[in-house]
Amino acid sequence: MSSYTAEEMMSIAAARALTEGSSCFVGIGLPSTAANVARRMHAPGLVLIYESGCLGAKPDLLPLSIGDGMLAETADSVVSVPEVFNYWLQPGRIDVGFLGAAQLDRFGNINTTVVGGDYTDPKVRLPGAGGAPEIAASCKEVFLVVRQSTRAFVAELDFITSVGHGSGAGDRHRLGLPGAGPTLVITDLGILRPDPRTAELTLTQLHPGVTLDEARAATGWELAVAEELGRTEAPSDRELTVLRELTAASQ
Amino acid sequence: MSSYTAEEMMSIAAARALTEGSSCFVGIGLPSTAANVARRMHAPGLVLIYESGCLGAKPDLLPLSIGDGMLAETADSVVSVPEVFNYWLQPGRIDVGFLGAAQLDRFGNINTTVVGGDYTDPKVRLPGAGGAPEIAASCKEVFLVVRQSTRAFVAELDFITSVGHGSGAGDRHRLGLPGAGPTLVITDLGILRPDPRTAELTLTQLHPGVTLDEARAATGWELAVAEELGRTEAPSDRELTVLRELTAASQ
Amino acid sequence: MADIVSLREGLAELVSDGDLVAMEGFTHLIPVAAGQELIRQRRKDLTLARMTPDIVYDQLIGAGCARKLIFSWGGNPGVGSLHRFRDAVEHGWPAPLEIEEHSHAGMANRYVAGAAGLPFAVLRGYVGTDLPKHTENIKPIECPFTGEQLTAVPALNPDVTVVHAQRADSHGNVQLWGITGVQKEAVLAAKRSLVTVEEVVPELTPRAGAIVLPSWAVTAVAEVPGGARPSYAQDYYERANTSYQEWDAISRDRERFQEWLADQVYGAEVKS
Amino acid sequence: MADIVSLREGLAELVSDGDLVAMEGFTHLIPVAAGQELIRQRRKDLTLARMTPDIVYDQLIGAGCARKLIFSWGGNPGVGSLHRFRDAVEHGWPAPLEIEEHSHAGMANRYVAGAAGLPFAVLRGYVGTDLPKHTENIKPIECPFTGEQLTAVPALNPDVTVVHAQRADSHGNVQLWGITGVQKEAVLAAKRSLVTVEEVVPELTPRAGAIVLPSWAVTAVAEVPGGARPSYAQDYYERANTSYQEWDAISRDRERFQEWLADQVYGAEVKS
Repeated sequence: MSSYTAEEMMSIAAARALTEGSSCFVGIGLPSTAANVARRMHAPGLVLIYESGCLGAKPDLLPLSIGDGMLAETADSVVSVPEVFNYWLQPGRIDVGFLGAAQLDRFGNINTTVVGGDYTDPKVRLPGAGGAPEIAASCKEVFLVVRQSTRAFVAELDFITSVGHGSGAGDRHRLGLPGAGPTLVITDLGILRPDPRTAELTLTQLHPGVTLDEARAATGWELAVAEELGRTEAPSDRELTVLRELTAASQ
Repeated sequence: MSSYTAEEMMSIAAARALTEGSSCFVGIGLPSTAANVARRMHAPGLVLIYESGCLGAKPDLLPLSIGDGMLAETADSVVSVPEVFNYWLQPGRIDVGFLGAAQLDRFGNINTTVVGGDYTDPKVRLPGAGGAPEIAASCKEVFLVVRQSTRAFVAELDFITSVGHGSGAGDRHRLGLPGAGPTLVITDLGILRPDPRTAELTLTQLHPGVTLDEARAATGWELAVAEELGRTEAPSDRELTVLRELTAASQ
Repeated sequence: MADIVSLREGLAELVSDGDLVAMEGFTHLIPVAAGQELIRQRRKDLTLARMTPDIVYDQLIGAGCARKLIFSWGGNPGVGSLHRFRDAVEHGWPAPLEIEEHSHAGMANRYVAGAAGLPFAVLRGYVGTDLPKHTENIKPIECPFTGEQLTAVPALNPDVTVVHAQRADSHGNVQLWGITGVQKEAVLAAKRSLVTVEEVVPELTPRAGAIVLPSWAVTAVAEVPGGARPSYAQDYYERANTSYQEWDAISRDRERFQEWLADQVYGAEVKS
Repeated sequence: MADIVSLREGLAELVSDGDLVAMEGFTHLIPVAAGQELIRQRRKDLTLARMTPDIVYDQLIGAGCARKLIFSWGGNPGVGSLHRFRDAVEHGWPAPLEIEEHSHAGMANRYVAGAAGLPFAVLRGYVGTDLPKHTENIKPIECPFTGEQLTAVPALNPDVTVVHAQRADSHGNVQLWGITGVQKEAVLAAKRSLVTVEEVVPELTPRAGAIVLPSWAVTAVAEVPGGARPSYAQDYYERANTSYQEWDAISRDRERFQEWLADQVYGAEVKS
């Protein structure tokens, strides 16, 4: 088995989570890489939806933006931006929404807006919401992909851009959010899932070679850990080959 | 000058009312005939809009339905039915709406729903509203084309399907209806326009050979008559030729 | 992913007595064959929704399949009345027909809300007309920013929507072009959907003016060549205008209509 | 009917200081040349609306043309930050920038309401987020049929919308294809509009996936070949991904940005 990077482990873990025939709302970067690896491995019928309006895009290479011409040219249908949000995302037609985050809290709520200071005079101004609030609200479930560190995994968000499980179990229902919210958080250290009782993100799996102490140290709150902590299977040669060929071809 | 029918006089009077470069929401039958005569006469740049979604249709023949393939094939753009109502009609982009009516009252309100009995047990069930209520509300102005008779020109409508001037001057504004409403009613006997002060339909013009008594007798209320009652110019040979060629070619 | 089925199987599977069924197609691509198959399957108590009931619903109403009609314009386009519809409303034959009546803009927006997963849509419509007096499904709504009063209509979410299209590929992706009407919204608003198509082809090629309904947004596809006759399918066949005129005579008389029903529907071969 | 104008004339005529200007194009067909011409004309106090501010607004903000930004995602796609935008928000350079921030769904629906002549749009959005705390332009609204609570956003009606398209005919009918984004809504929502195009052709030929903005819905058209660079115009040229990376370096530093401005904008030849 080859050696691999933490980034590669994340991409492959994310790809594995996507099931054949499901539909997936993908942003650029790691989500798009993972979805396109999944299409080449176990999920050739995965339906990729980009917020630029491309439904069922089948890119040969990794797109560099969510609006690459390749996505439009290979899509089953290209619709307007209002239509992709109103007719496709909002009614809950899309199985999985893939999101990243600058900050994330123990209930999977997300900040991609500002860090530090206050909203009108922030220390760091981030890009903002984009499609995320409604992806987080309306996809049947949400997968988050975030590098684990105390800067990203914070006890309290500086801004709630997109809602995960709010302040805990039952909160999504109270807010009227139709989807199940974050069911999976993939980091460079392991995998977290919401506790079915409390909705708190719980470490259920560590990637090969990562220790529980490392995961705890990279978390800005007292990390909940599953009773039976699993170990992620290392990337197979085939997975690495597919990922690397795709990445290399896209340079 | 040739002889001509009352129907031909109506079509030609309606065609004359359409000005070059304006946009016109047309239904099937006489409005469509009039609009297509106007395009061949003085208004080659008239923009025809059909509720089937055809914007800028340029039919060679008279369509038999508002959704003929010819309309789609010659249109500048074919849009969905929701789009034609929401993006094109509703914001008041269309200059003239052309409507017919089974019944019409002195303020140009229209019934195309039921006649006699009551709504749940009508004597005659008519087709209903179609696009008319919103055409009447939102076009910059409305032209009505109705054969004048006491059956059609009634003192009281059995049902208000589409609003003309409501119960009189100022009523459209009170109701929040953006367009000017019916500014012209073309019948087989003459032409009526709303009185600028009261909004009551007032006979301003008689077609050639028609007497004021005939017009009064064909009206179910006491017909208001303009102080200076005009006389419609008879159809010219060229107008009749264009109309008849178009009609003949469309058989 | 849409299943490729026969028309008979598809409708038997998807449509039950009492369902709210929408069959759309604005002059173009009217799913007439599917309507006749519903008559043949003797579906009952349907609530039928359609902007322009046209011949297809005149037949279903006359055959006694409908309990209620939700519509915005009930005429025989270019000809005159829908006599079976009128007979049901005016004389309760063959059964009373409850009606819920809208404007085109209102009906279109009911489907838009349904497709968008919203409980209602907002429009400038109906104001000053008698339509709101006869249904609970037209209500005023106030703009929370300007205070202006507008009109709301509720989402229309059919149990089943049936439409006709030019073609589908073998995966069940559906392509239609020309006048596309309100079909996308009607399909997306529905719990289940059946699309009849002129032909199933190995692969869809891009076409100007075409829209595609992806396979995963459609329940079933049935190949039914000529399935829109006597309406038309652009680039396949023209509208049979004489059939619309003939329908006037057939439908005007109950007996003649019943003969037509026996010969042309119950007695006819199933299309696919 | 749209006038065919030069970019310089068109913008001078249509855009005044203090206007609310929307420039749309979702990754594809971004009207970059028009943005730079606005800088060259030294427009001031603009309220700039755009879902994804991108390089085009980073340049306008850095050049001091903007007073306020209405947006939903302010990054350099595939690269990182928009440094001029960040510098304005974080340090008020070259001037403080008021911001009004939405989600993509909210911005898209603000244009939809604008295009539809409605004062507001309804969506399932923003619930539970901190976004509504910072603007009056996100409010709850109740469904008059179900009582369910949803979110309303007001119509966005720009004084001027500027978009780029592949081509127009000599009458000013505009055709664009590929990813068409929110351009139709942005143009229809605006009081006035300017469309820059790759080329003016004698006649538009139908094309798969194309939409047409009829001449009578557009104020002016200007031929500006390459007017979307470094973004792309499908079937004309590709996205210059390296320019987006280079912009990161140029925009990171105030001095280097100002040199770029002097050389590439103020000192550059007017495009048409």
